[in-house]
Amino acid sequence: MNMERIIFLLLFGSTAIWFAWRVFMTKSMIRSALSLLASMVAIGILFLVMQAEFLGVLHIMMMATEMTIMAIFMMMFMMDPGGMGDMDMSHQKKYSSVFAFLSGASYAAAILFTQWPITADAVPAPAQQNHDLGIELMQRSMMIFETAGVSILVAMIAATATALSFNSVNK
Amino acid sequence: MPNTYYLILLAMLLCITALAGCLYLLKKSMGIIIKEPAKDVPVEAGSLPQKPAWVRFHVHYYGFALLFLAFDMEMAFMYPWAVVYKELGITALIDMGVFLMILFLGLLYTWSQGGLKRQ
Amino acid sequence: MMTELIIVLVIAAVLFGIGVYGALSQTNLVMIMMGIELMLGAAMLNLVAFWFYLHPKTFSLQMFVLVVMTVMALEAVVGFGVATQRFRSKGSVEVEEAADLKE
Amino acid sequence: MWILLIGLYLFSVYFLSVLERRMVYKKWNFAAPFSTLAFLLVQEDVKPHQRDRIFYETAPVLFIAAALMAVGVLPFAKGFIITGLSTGALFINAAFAYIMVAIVMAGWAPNGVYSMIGGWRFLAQLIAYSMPIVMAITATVMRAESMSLVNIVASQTHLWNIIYQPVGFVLFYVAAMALAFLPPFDLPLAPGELAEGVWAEFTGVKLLLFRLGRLMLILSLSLAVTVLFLGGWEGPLLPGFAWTFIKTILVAASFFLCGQYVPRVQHDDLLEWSWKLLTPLALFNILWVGILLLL
Repeated sequence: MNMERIIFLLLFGSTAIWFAWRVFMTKSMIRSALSLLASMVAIGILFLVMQAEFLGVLHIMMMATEMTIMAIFMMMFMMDPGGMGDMDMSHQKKYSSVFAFLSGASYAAAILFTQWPITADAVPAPAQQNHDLGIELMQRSMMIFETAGVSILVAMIAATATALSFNSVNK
Repeated sequence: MPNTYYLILLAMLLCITALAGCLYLLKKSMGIIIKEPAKDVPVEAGSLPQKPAWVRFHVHYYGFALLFLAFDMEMAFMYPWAVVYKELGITALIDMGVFLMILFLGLLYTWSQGGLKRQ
Repeated sequence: MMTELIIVLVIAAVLFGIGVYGALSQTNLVMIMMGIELMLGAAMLNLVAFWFYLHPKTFSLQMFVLVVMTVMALEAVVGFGVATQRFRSKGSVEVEEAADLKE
Repeated sequence: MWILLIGLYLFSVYFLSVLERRMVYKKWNFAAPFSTLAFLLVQEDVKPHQRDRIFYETAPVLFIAAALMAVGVLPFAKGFIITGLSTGALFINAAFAYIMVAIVMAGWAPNGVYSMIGGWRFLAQLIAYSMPIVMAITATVMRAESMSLVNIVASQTHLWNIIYQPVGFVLFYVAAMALAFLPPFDLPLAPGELAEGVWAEFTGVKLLLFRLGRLMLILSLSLAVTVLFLGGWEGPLLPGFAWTFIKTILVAASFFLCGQYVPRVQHDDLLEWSWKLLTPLALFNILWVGILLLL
């Protein structure tokens, strides 16, 4: 039991949940993209509270660009990205809320009825963590790492092939 | 101590926010805004804007944005690799070389399809 | 320790629930992707919690978090590619108007 | 000692603003920063109607916070660092990413055409400069075998990184200028074309926060260049912190000087050149450092 950690977990956890909720409750598209960014930053701070320093800082950094790019795609696709009109963008609200509640509740039940094998092992210092992660990346998980590279390549090719207009290229 | 570091950074953030908040409050206490016609309208080169600026907008560099989003992931793997590079030597160089070649192929594909042209 | 782990996991469960709600209830493709990102974020939170409380010496878990992060970015990339294509051909990214994909 | 450092920091911010003025108006004016400060404090707070209320208030705060957070992990002298975070090299990157978020928010908030175009242009600029900056930092991390900025400085005791990896230095320098939107890359503001773009709708205290944040951003970036490539506090005779500040001011002055003689770069051109030229160069830089380290 670490009181300080519990306080920070609850604080940033509730921040993450609040902003996640705002994502779907606001009419303005840019606001919802940046609320998602705020929620993700809160998740990154939770990583920092749990002393996964590299992952936390990396997550905070990656999400900034990812969510802002999401915002520009919103701008491109929506008639009214500022939410100034009164357009409803949701459907089947009742079923989805019931289904979301069921999935969340079953998830929570699974958490509460499991006996978690907590260890007493000390967490390595952040500098040691970076080193260990590098060793893991280069030795045991080397194939996973290269596979991730291949999947990034596939995604790049897929995105280029679908998104870019070829009219100008083919002439 | 990592935890103290995070607390210091959080305290810095809170201090800056508090300072900015103080400035805002100071500003608020220093006077009121006089309402005048066309004062609160965004600048638009002489003429009053006809409609709000928040409309559909074609962002011409979306191809670059997609490429960047995928290419950006490389650094998640690159930082831990860079930390252990000297220790592992040539193995690490070859591993990362293969990975970067794979990513560079994606860049070359986009290049060959005209994705890196001015839109 | 157990309480802390349960707190984190419940936070992740709530985030996951909100993500499911978003992915099911929104009509816009990009908003659906936001719901999916939230679900993946909850998964990452779970993984980090398991690493911290259960196996702090096992770095495969951190590696797994990196892979999930990659999946998150790639999902966004491919999703945007598909959305741009839909928008170019049909002029809309609403999923309710995508019934022509059935044929 | 800490008070001295904070005093030096504030003095550098003041000096930079004098220097920036010198570069534009060609004459020294040491009172100008104070008169600007007083003016901005009493200027009427005009707010556009139909603005996004939350973003309009928070964007300046986020901007100055992001610019200052980077200083939190940069060492001033041996043993004088606010937080010796062991992922410092990544943290400065993360802090600088939020500069872009703040500018995009500020561009979106006033619901004006000019400011919005400025904001989206800065996002294009980020897409252009982000890969070179990340890879240049990675190359310094490779040499130091650690992401901690103190270790990165310590690895340059014998040979500064500017000589060891000149390509990386050039990339980082250009990317830093693009990050601080200094003249050849001042797309989001573009006075004369966009009429101060992103900042056009901000008056009073908010503009003050933006201007101050910009100066602090330039200072943080010059400090980052000093720490990553110019050997940080290393130097003969003078004490460490003096060297850090001398180098930082020199780098900042060179930023201002370079910007004067280069025409403004369009964001399309910037994107194209950065992906066709700078990214392959950055990959080459990593290969170069990798081979040098193995020898």
